[in-house]
Amino acid sequence: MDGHGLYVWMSYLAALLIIFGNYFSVRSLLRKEQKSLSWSADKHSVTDVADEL
Amino acid sequence: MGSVWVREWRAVVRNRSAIINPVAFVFLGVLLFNLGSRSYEESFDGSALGMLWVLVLIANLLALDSTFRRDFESGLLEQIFVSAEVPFLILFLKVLMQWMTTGFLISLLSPLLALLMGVPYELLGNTFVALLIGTPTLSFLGAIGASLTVGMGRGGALLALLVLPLYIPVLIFGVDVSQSQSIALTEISSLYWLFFISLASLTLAPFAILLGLKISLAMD
Amino acid sequence: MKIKELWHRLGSPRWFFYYSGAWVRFFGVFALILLSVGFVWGLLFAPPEQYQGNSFRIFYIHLPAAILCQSLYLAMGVGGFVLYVWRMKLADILIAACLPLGMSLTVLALFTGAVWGKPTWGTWWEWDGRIVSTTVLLFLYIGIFAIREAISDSELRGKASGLVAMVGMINIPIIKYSVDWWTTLHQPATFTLTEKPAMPIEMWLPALVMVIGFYFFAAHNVLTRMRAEILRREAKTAWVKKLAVKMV
Amino acid sequence: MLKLTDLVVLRDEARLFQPLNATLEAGGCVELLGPNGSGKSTLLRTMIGLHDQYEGTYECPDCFYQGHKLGLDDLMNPIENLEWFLGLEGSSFDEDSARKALARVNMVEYALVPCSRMSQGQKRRVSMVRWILSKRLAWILDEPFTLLDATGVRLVNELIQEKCEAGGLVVCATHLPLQVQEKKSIQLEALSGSQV
Repeated sequence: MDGHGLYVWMSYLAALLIIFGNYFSVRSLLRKEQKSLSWSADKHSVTDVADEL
Repeated sequence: MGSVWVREWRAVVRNRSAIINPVAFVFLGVLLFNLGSRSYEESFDGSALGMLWVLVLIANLLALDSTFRRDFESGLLEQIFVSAEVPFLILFLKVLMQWMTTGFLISLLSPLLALLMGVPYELLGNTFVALLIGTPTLSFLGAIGASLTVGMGRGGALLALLVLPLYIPVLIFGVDVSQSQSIALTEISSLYWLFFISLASLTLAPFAILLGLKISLAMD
Repeated sequence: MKIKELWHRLGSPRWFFYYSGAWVRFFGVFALILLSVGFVWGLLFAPPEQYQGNSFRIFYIHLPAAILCQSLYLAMGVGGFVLYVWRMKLADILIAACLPLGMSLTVLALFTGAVWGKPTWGTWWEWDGRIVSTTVLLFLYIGIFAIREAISDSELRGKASGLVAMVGMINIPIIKYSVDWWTTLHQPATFTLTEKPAMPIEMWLPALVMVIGFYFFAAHNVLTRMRAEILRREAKTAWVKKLAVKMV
Repeated sequence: MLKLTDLVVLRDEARLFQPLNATLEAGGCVELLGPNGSGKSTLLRTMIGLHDQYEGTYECPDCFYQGHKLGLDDLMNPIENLEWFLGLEGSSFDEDSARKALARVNMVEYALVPCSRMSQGQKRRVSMVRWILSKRLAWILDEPFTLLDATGVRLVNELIQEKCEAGGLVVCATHLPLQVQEKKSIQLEALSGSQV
């Protein structure tokens, strides 16, 4: 890449880093919420919740 | 309404340190700037004016927190929101008074300050006009930040972060007007801009200040 | 009438959660396709630029990042407006969801700008109008972030950050204009390489693919973050509990 | 007339107490009892519009509000403070009635002394003058007995009694039961945690 390779790769790597960083942070956030929800659903019995609905 | 004006005026006059501090700060800043960087051989290159404007910005920033602080902590502010027919006008007045003790006073003394900074005589008039038109914006935009941070014990750094980016246009246009060769409105468009920003912030900022203070009062 | 109804339903987190699911998948799939195509195209197949050579490939990253960080701030400002006019809690969730992505894309735009500047202008940093405005934008983002950190009550936090976002949104054009004004005063524009009007189609097409891909990615990212936040806030409501029972 | 219908106050999206229903006609007085943290102050602040996270509805006439913060400017003397406050309310001010009211709370010799030189209890007394002079139909008082001596406490009760007899309306959050002839009581129970 006629001597500019370092700069180009640096930019693309930074972009990948930020895209994947955001993607995984959001995914883990969603997982965490789902996990805590299913945990609390476990704790209440299912019929208990059904009563509230 | 008259008694409200009287009270605001009294509050300013009796709180002498609030009047002296900003002006003293700018003078000290000018002193330090000269000790730190001025070299007498060089001719005037405009950076002194920029420095003066930065000092005015910071002086205003330092005085911002006190715009509502005393009234908030003593409970006057909640009385204003509960009892007043139009809190809007009173808040407008408060910010105006804050401007009187910072921007207005500094503008009045600006010829002296500018001379101390080595600004040539021809530019003293421009500097005065630019400061007079530009500084209300600083107070009104700054008061938006102050209205949001007044409920937090010490919001100093946060206030600077919120407010300083908004000061950029005033700094740029203000310095430009100060440096211009003539003061005729038709010849410098930056003066138009300074006017426009000033009028816009005078009319729009009070609404944001009102909302900000409501948030701070609800935090209490 | 129908639009009004739709608008109010959109304000309900529950309705939003149900209907955003399909959109998230849609945006996710297309973001993946477009970004993969765009990355490979920009990196390997797009022709080198006449003067800048291969360093022009940075443009394919820099442009979408710079566009997106402004769009996301705009979204936050609009969110603030909606929050005040319709008192929609979803708008606060939107602001919170745009913040991390917008901030990181602003950093990316600044970083790629600097990396691009080194081979083309010979310097990492230049006090150029666009760079300065982007830096200011970063500080505006940090301001919103800081005020959200400083307020503990969730409703007031939303209102305060919405107000700051609105004030910022109104000020951004003025700041941009003033900074441009300042640059033209202090240094005649020496580099206008990106603004050459006649960019060949082989060069702007990958840029277009990247911009759309970034938009889709942002939509996916923001919507998913909003969904997670809705689950957290509404954890005690019946519909989320019902959802949780289904998930077990 | 004051009317609360299924009113619940929220703080950080959590309910502070069970839904409240209450009506109070003019001439009535209600005391709001409850342990610390049960939401008394927040309920009062909701009624005057300083706090706007709530469910249910309420109707509240034009109010005078006395919160924990006294609303006196330390740089001003009582007369100046009163002049400002009445100007704020839009009612007229004359110095005679102000001095008479100051005499009532036993602070007349401090009429021209800046509030910064008073003790906390004395400031409390000065703030009570505002209740007397306020033209508003309703008083919303948040723990008015704080920092007052025995005569002060008696005075507060007397003032509330007079306000009710004059056809006013008083809502008072307190830990010390009011000593007035007719009153309603609302007992707030703190809810444990976030039951939305």
